[in-house]
This record gives sequence, C-alpha cells and structure tokens, in this order.
Amino acid sequence: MSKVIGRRLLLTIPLLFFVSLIVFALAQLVPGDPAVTIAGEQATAARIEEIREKLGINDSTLVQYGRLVGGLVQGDLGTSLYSEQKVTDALFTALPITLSLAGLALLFVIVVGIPFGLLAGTRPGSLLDRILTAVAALGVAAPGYWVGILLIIVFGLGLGWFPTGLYVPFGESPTRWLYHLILPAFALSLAGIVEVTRQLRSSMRDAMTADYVRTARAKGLRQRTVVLKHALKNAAVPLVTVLGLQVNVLLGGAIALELVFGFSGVGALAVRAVQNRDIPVIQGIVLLSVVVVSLSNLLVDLAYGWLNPKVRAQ
Amino acid sequence: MTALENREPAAGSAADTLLRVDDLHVSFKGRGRARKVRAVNGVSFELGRSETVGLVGESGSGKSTVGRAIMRLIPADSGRVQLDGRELLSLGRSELRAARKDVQMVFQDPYSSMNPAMVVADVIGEPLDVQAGMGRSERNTRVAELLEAVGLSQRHIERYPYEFSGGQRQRIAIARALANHPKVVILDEAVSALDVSTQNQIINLLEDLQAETGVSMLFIAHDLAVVRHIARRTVVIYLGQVMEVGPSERIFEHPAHPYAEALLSAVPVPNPEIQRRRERVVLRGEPPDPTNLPLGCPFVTRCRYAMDVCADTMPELTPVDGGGLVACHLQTAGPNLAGRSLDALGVEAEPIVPPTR
Amino acid sequence: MADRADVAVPTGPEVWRRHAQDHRVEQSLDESSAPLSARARFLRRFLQQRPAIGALTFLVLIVLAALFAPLLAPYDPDQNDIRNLLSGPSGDHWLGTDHLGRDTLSRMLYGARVSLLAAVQAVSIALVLGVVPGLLAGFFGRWVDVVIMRATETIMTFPPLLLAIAIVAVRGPGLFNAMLAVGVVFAPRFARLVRGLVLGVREETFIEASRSIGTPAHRILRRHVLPNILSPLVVQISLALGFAMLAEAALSFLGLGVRPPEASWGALLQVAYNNINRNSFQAIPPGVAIMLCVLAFNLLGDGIRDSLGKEIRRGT
Amino acid sequence: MSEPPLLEVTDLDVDFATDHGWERVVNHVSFTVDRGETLGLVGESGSGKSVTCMALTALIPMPPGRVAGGSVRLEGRELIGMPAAELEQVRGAEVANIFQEPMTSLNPAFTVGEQIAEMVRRHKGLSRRAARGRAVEMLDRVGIPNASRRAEEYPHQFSGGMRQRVMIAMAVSCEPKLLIADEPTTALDVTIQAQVLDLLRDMQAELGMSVVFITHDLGVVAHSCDHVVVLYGGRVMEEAPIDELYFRPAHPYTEGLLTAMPQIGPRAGRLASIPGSTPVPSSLPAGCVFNPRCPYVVERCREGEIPLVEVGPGHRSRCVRVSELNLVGTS
Repeated sequence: MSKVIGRRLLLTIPLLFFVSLIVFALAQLVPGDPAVTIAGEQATAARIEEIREKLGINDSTLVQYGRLVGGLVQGDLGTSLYSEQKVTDALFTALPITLSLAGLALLFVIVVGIPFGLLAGTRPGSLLDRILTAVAALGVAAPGYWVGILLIIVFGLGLGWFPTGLYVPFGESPTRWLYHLILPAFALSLAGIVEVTRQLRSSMRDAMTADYVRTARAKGLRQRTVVLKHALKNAAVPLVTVLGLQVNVLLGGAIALELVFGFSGVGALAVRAVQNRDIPVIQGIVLLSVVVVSLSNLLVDLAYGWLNPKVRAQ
Repeated sequence: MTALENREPAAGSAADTLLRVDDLHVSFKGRGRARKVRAVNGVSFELGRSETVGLVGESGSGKSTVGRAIMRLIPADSGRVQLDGRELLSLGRSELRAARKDVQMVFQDPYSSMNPAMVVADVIGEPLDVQAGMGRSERNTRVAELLEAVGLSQRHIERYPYEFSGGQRQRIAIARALANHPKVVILDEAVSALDVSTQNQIINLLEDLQAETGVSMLFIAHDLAVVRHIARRTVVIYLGQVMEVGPSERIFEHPAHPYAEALLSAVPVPNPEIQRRRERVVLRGEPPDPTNLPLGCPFVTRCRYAMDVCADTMPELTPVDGGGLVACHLQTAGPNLAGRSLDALGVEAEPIVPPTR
Repeated sequence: MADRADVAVPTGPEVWRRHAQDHRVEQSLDESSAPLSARARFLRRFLQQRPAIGALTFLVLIVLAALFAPLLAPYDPDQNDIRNLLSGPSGDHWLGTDHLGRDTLSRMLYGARVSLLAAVQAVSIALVLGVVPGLLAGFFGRWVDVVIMRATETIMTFPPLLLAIAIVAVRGPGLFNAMLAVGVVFAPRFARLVRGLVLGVREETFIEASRSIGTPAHRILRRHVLPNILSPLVVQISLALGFAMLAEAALSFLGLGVRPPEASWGALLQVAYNNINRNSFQAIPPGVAIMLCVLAFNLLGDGIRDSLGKEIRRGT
Repeated sequence: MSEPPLLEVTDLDVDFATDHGWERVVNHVSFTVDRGETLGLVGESGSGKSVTCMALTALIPMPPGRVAGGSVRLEGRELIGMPAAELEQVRGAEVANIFQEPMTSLNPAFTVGEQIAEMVRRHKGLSRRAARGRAVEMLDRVGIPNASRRAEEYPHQFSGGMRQRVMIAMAVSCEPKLLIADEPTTALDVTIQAQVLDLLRDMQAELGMSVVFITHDLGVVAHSCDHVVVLYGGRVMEEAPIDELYFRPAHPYTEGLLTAMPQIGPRAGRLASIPGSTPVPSSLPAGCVFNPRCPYVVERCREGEIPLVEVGPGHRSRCVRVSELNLVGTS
C-alpha cells in the first residue's frame, strides 16, 4: 500500500512542475502592463515604475519563474495586487467555506446517488428505473446555480424554511452551519447525484449480466449477497472514477453557488480576482485546487487497488 | 551452421520447396517487470509448392506468432524466411508491400477480420485496388469471379459483412486472400470458430481451391483431427520449439515425440467402445512459465520419459523411420530407439521429477 | 406404416458427402430486403428513437428561432420600457420585463443566438485543439503518446470551470475569450477520446488483415480508421455542445462572458438573480431554456449512439 | 427402475423476449437423469442446450427469458415456480454448475478461497475458519498444488486449466447430488481437457453424483457419458444409451453429426458435412425442423409436428422415416 502511495507521490512531482509552468505562464500572458492596471491610467510614470519594481516585472523571465518556485517551496504564494493581503491568508479564510460546501455536497452525492444507482441498476426497465432515468436526464441538464436560485425562490423567499445566504462557521454552531449549507449543498450535489446514479446503474446492469454473477447465483447465495457483494464490488470501479471526478466538478460548481448564496469562499474570491485581474490570487487558487484534486486522485488510486486485485499486482 | 543444413532432404523437407523458414526467433517484451517472453524459439520448416503443411500446438506454443512473423506483421528477432529463394525478413518497406502479394493470410475470427463499414466488393477488392491497381469494372468482375469460386453468389457483391454467417464470412476472407493469386496462404485457426459441419465445408472448399490454383497452404490449428485431414505434413510445436515434423500419416499413427504422443492420446475419439478400451496418456501439470523456460527440452517438466540429460540440453532434430524429424533425447542419448516411433519402447516409464532451478 | 419402402434407402457417409456436394453453393442469405448501407441502417434505427427525434426537432426549432430572432421578437431587445419595470408575464410582454423594462421574450430570442453560437464556437475550438493530438497519440504511440497524454492529464487536473476562469482572467472577460477558455478545457477530453478510439480500432483484426495485403498506412487511416471513429466522435460532439452551453451560461452568469447589454441566457439569469427579491419569475425562462437545450443535446447524443451498429459503438 | 430418477424434466418450454415478441428457444424438452449417471446433452451452437440446463434452476435471466411450461422434478420436488428463497437452498447444495469460461465465471475481485468458502458457509453453516479449511481441502482434492497458499490468490493469477479446477472444487464443495457441466472443457487445450475430464470422472465416482454434461464435441461425449440427448432447434431429436447412439443412430441429424466428426484415423477422402446452417428460433421450418438440411427428406417431413417415438429400450427418435432408414453410426 505504501508503495502505491509513494509511487503516486513521485508521479506528482512532474505534474506540479507542469502546473507551476502553466501558472507562471498565466501571469506572463496577461496583455498590457499589470503595473498600469494597478496604478490606474492616470498614475505618474514614477509611481508605475515603483510598482513594477515591487512586482519584480523588470527582472528576466527566468528570475521571475525562479522566484515563483522559490516562493512555492516555502509556501509563499505572493501578495494580492489589489488588497495587499497575503494570498495564503486570503485562501485560508476562504477555504473552510468552500470545503464545507463541497464536502457536504459530496456526502449527498454518495448517500443519495449510490442507493438510487443500485435500485435502478438491479431492476432495469422497471417503473422506478424509468422514473430515475428521466429525472437524471433533467438533473444533468440543469445548471446547479440555477437550481440554487430556484431553491432560494421556493424555500427561502416563498416558504421561508431555509436561509438564503450567510455562511456560519462550523466552530460557531454545527447545527446552524448545516442549516445554512443545506440548500446550496443540495443544489451543488444534484449533478453529481445524477452522474453517480447513471454510472452505477449502467455498471450494475453490466455486472448483473456477468458470468461471475451467474456463478454466484448458481452457488445458491442470497440475492442480497449476489448484488451487494459480487456485483457491487466490480461495479464500484467505474463508480470510484466518477466519484473522483466529482471532486473536480464540485469545486467548479461551488464558484457560482457561493456567489448565489453570498458565501465568501474560494469561488467568490476567484471571481473577484478575475474581475480585478489579480493574478497572484488566481495563481494561488489554481495551485490550491490542483493540490486538492491530486489528493483525491490519490484516494481514487488506492480505492482501485482495493477493488481490483489485478491493479494491485502490477 | 543452421538447423536445416546437414540433413538428408527426405527427412523433414518438402520435395519442391516454396517457403523455407529457418531458425526463426520471435520474442515479446513481458508486461511490467516480467522478462522477455520467447514466443518462437528457433523454428524451422519448409512448405512445398501446392502442399499443405499443418502447424499444430496448444495455446502459448507460438504457432500464430510464426504465421504473423512470416507475414511480417510482427518483427522477428532473427532467422530467415525465404519465399522462392527470396529473403522476406530483410525486405525494405516498398519491396515488402509488393512481396505481400505472394503470401496471404486468413484470420481466426470471421467477425473482426472485416471492416464493418465496407461492402463485400470492397473487402475482397481491397487487395486488387492496392496491389493490382485495377479499374472499377475489371475489379468487380474479378470479385464476382472470386465469390463464385468460394461458393457464394455474385449477387452478394454489394452486401455488408454483418449479413453473413460465420462460415460465409470465412469464405469471403478466403476470397480476399486469393484475390491476387498468392503463392502461399497462411490459415491461422481459420476454422476453429465454426461448428463442425461448417468447418468441414470450409476444409472441402480449401482443398478444391488448392486443386484448382495450386496454392500452398500453411494450416495453423490446435485441432489435430482437422490437421490430420488437410495437411500432408505436420509440424508439432511446443513453447516455441519444433518437437516433431514429418508426414502426417506417420506422426498421427506412430508419433516419435512424447509430446506428440500425449497430444494425440488426449484427443477424445467419437467412439465409446474405443474410448473405453484405449489407454490414454494424460499429461501431468501445465506448460511452464514462458518467461522462465527450462534450459533443455521445454517439455521436460511434463514428460513421462524425462531423463537427466533432458533438463539441461535441448535435443537436436533427428530423422525418424517412416519420415520426418524429432527433437528428443530418446532418439539420441537415451535408450536407443534407432529412429523408430515411441510404440517400440514398450516399457511403461515412470515420470521423473525434473531438477528445478 | 403403409408407405414403408421395400427397397432399403441408402444411408451413411456417402449419402452425406453427395448431399453436401449437391448443396455446395446453396448459401442462404436473407435476400428479402435490399442491402442497407451503414448510413441507411443508422437512419432507420435513429428514426425509431423517439426521444432523440423529439430532441432534434426541438433543437431545429431553437436554431430557427435564433436565426429569425429579428422577425420573431416583438420588441427591440435593448429597448427600455420605463412604465413596465420587472413586470410579470402579460399580454404585452409574454415573459415579462427586466429591471430596465426590456422585453424578456425578445432578449431570450436574441440570447439563443449568442448561446448557440458560443457553444458551437467552443466545441469547434476544442475539436481543433483535441482531435489532431488524439489522432497523433493513438496512431504513433510511443513517446508522442506519452507526451500528449501527460499534457492532457495535467490540464484535466484543473477543475474545468476554474481553468476557464483563469484563462478569462488572463485574456480579459468577453464572450470569445470565455468560449476559447471552454474550448481549451474541452480539448484534452476530445484528445483522450480520439486516442482511445484509434487504439481500439488499431487492435482490430481487419486492420491487421489490411496491412497483410500491403495497404499503405495513409490508406489504412483513411479507409479503415477514420470511418470507424467518426460516429462515436459525433456522439461526443453532441454531448459536448450541451456542456459548452452550460459553461457559457455559467461564465456569463458570473459576469465573465458576454458583455452587457448583449443578452445570453446566462446573462439573463444574472440579471434575474440580481432582482430576485422583486420579481422571481424572471429567473425561470432562461434556466428552463438552458436546461431543455442541454437535455436535447444529451438525448440526441444518446440517440445517435444507440443507432450506431453494435460493431462501431465501441468506446462511447 | 425401482428407484425414481434423480431429475425428471418434462415438456420444458423456454421463451426469450425479442423485438418480435416471445420466441421459443426450448420446445417440449424432456429427459431424466438417474442417480450416478452421466447424461450428455449434445447439439451445435444455438440448439438450446445451455438454456435448457440453466432453466432447470432458474439461472436464465428473467426477463428477457421465461419458462413457459413444463416441469422439473428433483427427487420428486418441483423446481419450476419454487419460491426464490427455497430455490437458493437447492442451488449449489443439491444442484451445482460449472460453466464454459472459467476466466469470466470466477469473480475477479475475490480470492478463490473466499469464493469457495462463502458457499460452504452458506450451505453447510460452517464457521469462517472451518469454511476456509474446507476451501483449501477442496482445492487440494482437485489437484491444485500448494492449496493453502493458492487459496489466497485471485482468479487472474491462475491458468485456464487451474481456474476450471477451482470451478470444479467450488461446485462439488457442498457435495451436490447433481452437477451440471456446461461445455466445461471447450475453452481448454486438449492436454488440459484430458486432465479436467478425468478429474470430473474421479469426483463423480467419489461423491456418487449425477452429471449433466453439455457439449458439442461427440468425442467428449463418447468419453464421459452413459446416456445422450441430441438437441436441434430447441427440440430433442434423439435420445439413447451411449452405445446405441454411436452404433445404431435413429435420427438423420445424429448420423450427420457422427459422419461430420473429423477423425484422427486414416484420411477418408472428402469430409462429409451437413449443408446449410443451424436455424434461428424466429424462422424454424414447418414439420421436422431439420428437414431443409436432411438428405432423406420426403413430403411427410414438411408438415405437422413430428412426434418423438420409442425405437428401442431407452431409445427415442423424432423422425417420421426412422423405420425405413437403416442409419449408419460410427464404425
């Protein structure tokens, strides 16, 4: 097991190198002069030069890249061009909000998507299967933030059951944390629930017609054992892939939902940074998300090893 | 000095040699950290004009690899393949393309060997387009002729492969192989996927076509009964090496190699009385790991006559009474059979456990 | 039995041999119908897919509506009506008006142009950037494959929307930049798909059979590889169009896509969201339009896939 | 015939749903299996032999399949329509199966030891530990070297022949009364096939099981079976004790199959074959389903349902000309 982790981590090194290059290129590719952007069109030439010096834009490309990597190694992501706040500080304030939202949504995806997928996959063609399939088709087509808006209209403005914004930290009150997160997390999870249901449905259908399931039935095992042990463990391989991809999708989806619900998470930070062309913040967010996604990929790989002995052997 | 030289011509070779395979070696890189898999390990044999030679072996014997290496669909490590005296393995790209006219192949799976998006006229016509550069009407005339020759109607010329049964598709594949009048057709398990009666129809067809066109055939198969019927001479291979080669009649009646003996004995006879009477040689164990073969004879781990010498020295191919060659120490270093078949041994030898390494 | 023959009927192997000889060329084939080309078979199966037909009809109508928006729209999409700010549906304004009193129906019709065009743009960019590397990786293998696949893996490590945002951050907001970003995000997915398809086809015996005939590589690519990967690719294009619409809407909703006053469905949603406390209805039409369009692209893709012959359905 | 047969199948009908409605793939099939006997079920691909056997313990997927009629009695108990929970107790414990593809028939995600042990636990109520022990013992009995170590390995670590041994170990681990072996050696090399056939025979003798052996290979039938049922187009064409079938066949189809069997013996000119190909269930001919391919066809063969008639002790044939034809068997 530790071997798998070790090899995975080794593989991350070239990946991080690539990512740092891309992140660096982001800053280099910005058209125009960032110093002018920050100082404003009317600033004096001296003021602009001062900012250029501060940003280090006057140095050679290689030196700039070296500084970026050097900063990264020390955990320093630079300073926001706009608020003068350290990027790491901004990220650490915003991250718990986004992680809460995405984490709760992932939980919904798992506890709702998997049972739905199992039900639909083991009874292909049944009424339940057809209803779930139809709902899934709609669910995958509806943008999450729009669903969020509809939820606000119905449950917030209309019925008044749930708050329509404001994040409450978990440390402050776990129940209010949950209460405020339910609507956005549900809206965020919808696409994932649908994806998991669809994937599990089709892989369970395949597994249920596989020869080894016939063998399991021929052995006289209980239907429950056949489905939940023999079929599910094999159907879980593509399921894990989809769940891994969900981390990626949820992080992306969180951006718009944070805006809709007025959470100041990483997504909101990103949108503001883009509007201000605050490149260091963008760089920081991109790096952070790559780390999160790489971690989830590692978990996925470990899960593969457990589910598929053939992978483990290699 | 190669394996084929220094030997009486009557032994294992054809009268009028068309295709000569000499000391062919092919290996694959094993997956992951596994070592090199030596799939074909010094195979030599000859195929005469208008002759059919059977190449038999079980899975993993390298029989299909031999066929593909001759076709140069996979690269050979070393060895020679001569067609009409012309070396095929060293041909350059354009020469090879031209030479492929002369050697054609029919594959095992009649379903995946044809592009599903093409009609029969294009499937059979492709070699004509590529090699002969025929005009469309001329090409279609030839395709119709070929269809007729393999027992299909020329009305089927605009049909898609999906409309045909397995046996019919195999007829189309044969027509494609014969389109440019090749000298040799390699049939790689060409009838294995078919029901018995369809199988027989195809074999009869192949015999008719050979009689008409004089084409030579290398018939690669695992089914001994089929090879017995179609091939005048047979090559038996095991783990990439030739165990025995010779006239089919002699090999099938009096096998000289313990492996050939066991192989024949394992085939169930469709006759309950004979089945009850006959003494079968049931081989113990399974073939050894192809990445880690014994130094000597590859069959030593399962052979009931195995001797100490077998474990570390590969026996030479030696002539046998009744024609052919056999690679077995029983013929050379062991109790001297003086080139006779195994039945002459008479004694029931106890299997010995070969030294492991 | 009454008709029992006095003379013994000849039986045994000879009878069978003669019988087989007599029926040698009698190869049965269902000739009741004319042979269908791959395309005709596809069409026949496709016409049986009711959801896909419905989806296609819907999409054709939307495209027509977008094309003829100037004729169909009751108002100028940018014309303000100060007497009707944020009004609900009425006889004058079927879908109501926004905070500047602009007619929502008219803006929806013009928005359809933007949304559809943007989706097509993004997918075209993704195809150009993705298909060629995918073909190269699949066909040449070895180091070409390794380099291209590593690059796609890296790009795919970024959450798609975030990567798009980063690209917009660099190039500045605007519809074309947004769609370029979506295209870049999609390109690796196409590259991987095409590579997988090429690898799948390359393994087929018919490729080996064609090589053994002496067919040159370019002809194999043209006659055997391309026709067999095209159909699964079309399926993915249909699905990608749906995703691109979603991505455009999201970026415009975040204010990173289309610039005001131009309308796209995502931008309409943004305006509706900003005024949600005063008029919730405005959030419904653009959302429904996006959902139905994406649904239609998905159903169409599924329908195309299910209409492909089993033999070329691999990889989808 | 003092004792009732172990298995009695009567007029079994099995349908499959297609685009054109229900299609009958098994039509009024009847046979019996005595205790300790091996019954061969022979036919070409598409003859309905596998479906017949899978329908016995409801292993065909339903839908699209359904048992449309008939009865299957195991020691007098009716299996058709038996409640699912009760049927699960029969499967594996009383009727066990081996399938053609040992590669796909074992679950790739569990060790072979676990796959045997879970079955023993289910039917014999053994503890986890005892079941493990039993699994190792069974692997050893079917000739797998280093059984205790190999029990911890996964199916992909075994060769084809070894996997089929694992399947056999699993099937006989609860000492069933009936073993259904569906083409168990078709995917194997001849030398491995010989080992597996011998193993099956040994296990049968040791446990006193009855075996239903499904195969298309008349050589394997001659080696393994006591009694044979020949299926074609979902119908029983002939049923006979083994020697009767080979030496005095009573149906042209059987004669054709025997004639077409390629033999190792001296070459005898052209191979005989049955022209044409096996019919599909949707387009079966009227009258005798074999009539379009039969060299002895007369007008009577093309109309009506042909009855299965007794032609000797335990020997029945579905041919209207059976009394006129002196069919030739194996020489």
